[in-house]
Amino acid sequence: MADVSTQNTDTGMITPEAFKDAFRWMVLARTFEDKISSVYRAGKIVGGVYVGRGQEAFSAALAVQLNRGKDVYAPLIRDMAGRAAFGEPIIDAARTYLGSAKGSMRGRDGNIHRGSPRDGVPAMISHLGAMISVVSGMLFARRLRGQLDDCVGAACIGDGATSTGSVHEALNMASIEKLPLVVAIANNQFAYSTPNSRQFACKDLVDRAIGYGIEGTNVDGTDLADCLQGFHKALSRAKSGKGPQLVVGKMLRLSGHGEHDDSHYIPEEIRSSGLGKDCLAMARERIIAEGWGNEGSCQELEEKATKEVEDAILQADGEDPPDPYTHDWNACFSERFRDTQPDQ
Amino acid sequence: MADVSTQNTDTGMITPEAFKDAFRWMVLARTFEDKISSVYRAGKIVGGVYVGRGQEAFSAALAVQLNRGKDVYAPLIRDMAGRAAFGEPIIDAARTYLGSAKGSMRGRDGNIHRGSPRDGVPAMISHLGAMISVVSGMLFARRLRGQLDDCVGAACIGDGATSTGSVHEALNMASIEKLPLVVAIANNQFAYSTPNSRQFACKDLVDRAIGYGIEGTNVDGTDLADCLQGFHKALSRAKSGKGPQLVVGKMLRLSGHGEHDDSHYIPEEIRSSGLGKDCLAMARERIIAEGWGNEGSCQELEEKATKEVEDAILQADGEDPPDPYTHDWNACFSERFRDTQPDQ
Amino acid sequence: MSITYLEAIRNAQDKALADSPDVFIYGQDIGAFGGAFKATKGLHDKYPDRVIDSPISEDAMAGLAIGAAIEGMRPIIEMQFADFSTVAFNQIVNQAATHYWRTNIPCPVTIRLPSGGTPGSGPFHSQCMEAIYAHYPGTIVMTPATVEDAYSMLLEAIFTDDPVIFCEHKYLYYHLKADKLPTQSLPAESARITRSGRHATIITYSAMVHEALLAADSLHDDGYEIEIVDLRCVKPLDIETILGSVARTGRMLVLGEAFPWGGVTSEVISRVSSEGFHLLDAPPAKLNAHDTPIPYHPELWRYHRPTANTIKSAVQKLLKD
Amino acid sequence: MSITYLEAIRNAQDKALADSPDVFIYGQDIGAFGGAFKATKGLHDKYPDRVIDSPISEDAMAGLAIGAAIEGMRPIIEMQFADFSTVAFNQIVNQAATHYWRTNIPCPVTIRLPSGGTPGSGPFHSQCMEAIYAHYPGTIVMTPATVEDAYSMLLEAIFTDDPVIFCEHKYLYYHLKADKLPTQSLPAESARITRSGRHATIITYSAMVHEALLAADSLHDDGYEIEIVDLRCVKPLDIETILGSVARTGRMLVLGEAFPWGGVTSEVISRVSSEGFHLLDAPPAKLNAHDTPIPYHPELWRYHRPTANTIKSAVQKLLKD
Ligand SMILES: Cc1ncc(C[n+]2csc(CCOP(=O)(O)OP(=O)(O)O)c2C)c(N)n1
Ligand SMILES: Cc1ncc(C[n+]2csc(CCOP(=O)(O)OP(=O)(O)O)c2C)c(N)n1
Ligand SMILES: [Mg+2]
Ligand SMILES: [Mg+2]
Repeated sequence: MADVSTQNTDTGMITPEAFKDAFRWMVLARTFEDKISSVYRAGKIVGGVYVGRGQEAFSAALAVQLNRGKDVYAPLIRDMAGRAAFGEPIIDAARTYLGSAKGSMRGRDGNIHRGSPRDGVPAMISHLGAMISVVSGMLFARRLRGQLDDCVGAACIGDGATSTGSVHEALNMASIEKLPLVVAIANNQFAYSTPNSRQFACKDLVDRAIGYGIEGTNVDGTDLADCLQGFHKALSRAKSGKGPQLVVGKMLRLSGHGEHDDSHYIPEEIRSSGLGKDCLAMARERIIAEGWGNEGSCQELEEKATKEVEDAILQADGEDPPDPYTHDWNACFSERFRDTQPDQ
Repeated sequence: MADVSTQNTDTGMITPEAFKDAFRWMVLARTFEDKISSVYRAGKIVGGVYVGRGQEAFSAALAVQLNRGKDVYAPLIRDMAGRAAFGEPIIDAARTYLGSAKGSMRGRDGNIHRGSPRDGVPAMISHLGAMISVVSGMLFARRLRGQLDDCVGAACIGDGATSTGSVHEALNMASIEKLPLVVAIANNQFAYSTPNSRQFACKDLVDRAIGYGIEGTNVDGTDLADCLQGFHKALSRAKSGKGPQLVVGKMLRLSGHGEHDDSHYIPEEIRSSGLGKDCLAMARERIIAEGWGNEGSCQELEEKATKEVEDAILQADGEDPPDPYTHDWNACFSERFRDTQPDQ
Repeated sequence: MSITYLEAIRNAQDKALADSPDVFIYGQDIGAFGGAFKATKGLHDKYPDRVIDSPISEDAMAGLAIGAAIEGMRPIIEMQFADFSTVAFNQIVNQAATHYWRTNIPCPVTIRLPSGGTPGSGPFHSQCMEAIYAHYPGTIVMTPATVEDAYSMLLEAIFTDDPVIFCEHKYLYYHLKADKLPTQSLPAESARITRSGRHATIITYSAMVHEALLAADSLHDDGYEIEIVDLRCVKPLDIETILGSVARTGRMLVLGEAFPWGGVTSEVISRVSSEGFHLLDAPPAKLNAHDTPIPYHPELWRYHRPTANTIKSAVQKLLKD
Repeated sequence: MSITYLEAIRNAQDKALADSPDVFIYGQDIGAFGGAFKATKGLHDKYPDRVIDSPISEDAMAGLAIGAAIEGMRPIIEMQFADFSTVAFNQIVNQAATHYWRTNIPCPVTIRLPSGGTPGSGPFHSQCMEAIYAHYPGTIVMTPATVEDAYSMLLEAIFTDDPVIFCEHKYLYYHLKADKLPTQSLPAESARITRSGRHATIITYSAMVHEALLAADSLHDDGYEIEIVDLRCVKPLDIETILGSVARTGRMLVLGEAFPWGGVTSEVISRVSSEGFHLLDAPPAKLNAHDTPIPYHPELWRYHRPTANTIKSAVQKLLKD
């Protein structure tokens, strides 16, 4: 278990405040995703629902240490907790899932594909691995403009995405350009149904870092404090000009790939191993054990989250869907280059 | 300098015979490429000429240990020596450069893009990195058919190609499939004009192997014995079920990227360093120094090569170019699926 | 008994695996899990060595298949969604499609692309990429619209000696049912007159055949007999059958779900206009999706793609010309 | 003084870099070396931080440019050859081209594609990929045929807020010369009547404009006045100018160097047949390269692509129809 001192020092120790802050977003994310799953099961969501159950610690630990409006944060499939921690309003998640026209994607894309580039959150495309070089580009632009300061970019991927050529090219390029980039790999043991054993054959995924000449850290993805510390170290290094950082967290995906998937293929053996521990329950226990809070304060937090989530979903559900007849059907920004094809 | 005993033992030592055998192909390759460069400068070749000057040892050392008709060998740009060592008839090189219709590519592709898949030599496409997974597929097929035995596949790339996503995906997949694949990286310090420093930022390229869980070896690409030994080890390991092997050779490209390029951008400092040594001259010196041959026997070899090359080029030059009017303009094998477009 | 379009695809693969030891399937989650859409369900159990889970490496998946095909195998690559084949684009169009031409050695790979829109799938799980692959010399591109075709054409694809891009439509996977699988069938390279008519022809393929049928039903009530040509194979095009139909009706709407610039619809109009100009009694018409990425929201999606209603309007306009 | 097509491209980049600190160029060997074709020669010296050598990573090159564009920069990516952009295909069509539509934030990247055949370049250094990129919503595809257009259109591309695929033709790099660079020019989205005529129109773009001019010269000697429309921008198409020309001549040959299935030629024929059917006095004709990969050998290459001779024959046939 990683060290959590009561003082934030230069050695990368994490304060109880940081721990509790991250915990708060974890609770909110879990609450939201539990709710959205039940909405999905009630048939009220078209398309898929992909949740981050079991990965909230790893996800929140990174984002809680970033600054919205300054840093870049590129979440992936299972980063509801990180999104919340980075300041994404919960209503945007609800709107995007429920298809409100007011969501940031205006009905054009859904669920986890939402983003808000002007706030530093690029909107992911589905093709795995493709977002890392985009984050690099955002940092590269800031540096060229002399606006990089100590800002940092973070990009999240899964174990499966590490097999894409995109990830390789992006990590290598970021290292050559010595960009302040942190790449977080959530190794949740599976890519959809595919286990690590069919995804890579190296001893430890973090060893990929060596091949790019970047620094790599392993953290226990079920342990919030360890995640906080690992990311703290990586972010500090990135900011101090040490180039890209790789942080690999190990945990188990405590859900199906999507809510349509019962994940029967996950062996009981892994489920009951240390990897299968629930980071949220563990963080809660620790808060109580350390006396940073108690059962009551935790419950209060949970109830507040429930209320916030229910309000958001209620609100989004009551909003209008996009209207195709008034919708702006233009793929190009430049009016003079818009196609004059007769309307289809 | 690597050990060359007079006995081939299990420890991977290399015999003088192997050394001399490889040397012979190196001489042939250098002779051919010097000649083809002068033919190019005389304006008799359309398209580019890309030579392997300085890389003959690394190239031949691999291929001389492979068996044509059994193993798979995927040469790249600078593998004239390896091609010859693997049994590619010198006349095919001459025909492909000079545009004879009798070349293996029948005028459809040229220069280094020649190949003969039925002999185990896939015909490269230009897109760097794309051939490794093809070699994997050839091995994979043989294994599925129970015909793999102790055959091995080798794929050659340069330092620049290591930045492609293709190479990453292929190495990772080959490792998962535990294929008997040897990937040879000729790190000649430059990719066209781009130095290593703009190509990767890891300490040692061979460290990429760790990230794939495969074995990696560095060899001195200017030292034939070291190359022979490195590849011997890698090939033995691959054949004995140890999975893919990475062999990285360091040397300098002793030519331009193509013969159109004067390589003015290569700093004198590198040229005069150990990397800039000419592997061919060094191998020749060693043969004489060890008494495995003498000035006379070396000259004889060189004269034989000159004659062979001149004959081949004379022959190819006298052959007819492809005739577009009798040419078979069909991109599909299946007649029934050929397009019925009116002739363009 | 009834069988779905998806089951037909599974059955065709099962038969191919049974009939030839040269066939194998490589793709993400297609092993024990049976694939994202269950197109390979149960096949790993039957052929454990030949139904293989791949890492998420589309470029290397295609490369591996090409290498095996060069050696005489008949690999099938399942892309999890057609959209992800963009990452394997280079291997498909530059390595596979050129291979026979460059080396005289055929490259019999089949690339299965689960294609097309379904509600809520959004811009990256809905694409129709047939035109992209068809543009390149050396490819065959199939777009089956029926359960029977899904079966027989996939078998033909697998045993064809050229690279076949097999665009199977996800919307049809579960929606479309047939009584049984065919034992005999129209060759894959032939188009089919799905419905005969005399006032106009709708030329289309894949899921749009069914939208066209609905539109034709509705136009029938208005007294028009609309002929429907199902292209089946979009490259090569069966131009005789197309021209034959246009000769009968004199009017043609070419209909596709893909993006409007270029593509199958433009190619068909171009061919017919060049080769059958005098058969046309009215300007050829074209209907595609709107020129934007494919929207996620069902309300937008339904408007973005052609539907029975918009097809009907387009035909009505065509009939007035 | 005379200036080549290649120098025009270099000058346009020089001007863009000088005019705006938001412009930078990223590509293989484009720094001190000045690029495989010398399109950036001297620029690294002038703008050392903004003319940057890239590793051989086309996907990441495009990704980096997209990220920078989202931040408001105006990156230019030089692909060493158009053919290698296949490896960046996904980032271009799925990330860049969809970005504005998805997020309302424009993505002003310019992707320079050294395109088209030259003798001895072979199947992988000769391709014309305009149709591939034009198929996708959200792209603008420019194909300049003159020195002046290479200059002015590249400047427009760089300062346009959408992704522009800039297909510059390698055959024209050194062959084509002009006296000076333009100060004023036709907007990039407009086609140009390069030569006026009345017996038939050849609609074409890029290097083929010059083959068409040769054919037209030769037909002039036979008493025919052939109009030539240079599309300049293949997406969007300037359909008014195209229809205007066809209205004058009644006959149209659409000419392109790219592969025959689909593509610009089919799209133009499709548009004109649909929108200007009654302007046509004869079936529209089409001329492309042969339907095989592009051959290396000059003897084969010259036969593979359209030339003044085959264009002339096609027009003669068209005039008889
Ligand atoms: C290039 C590409 N290929 C395939 C897919 C389909 N796909 C979506 S998620 C997924 C599994 C991802 O696994 P991992 O990266 O481990 O992330 P996790 O789902 O476990 O969080 C796959 C194969 C994709 N999105 N992109
Ligand atoms: C994907 C791709 N991008 C760009 C090129 C253009 N290109 C051909 S050779 C070359 C340099 C290759 O360098 P390296 O891999 O080190 O091999 P070397 O030439 O040094 O033997 C480049 C950039 C290519 N062939 N493929
Ligand atoms: Mg995973
Ligand atoms: Mg090199």
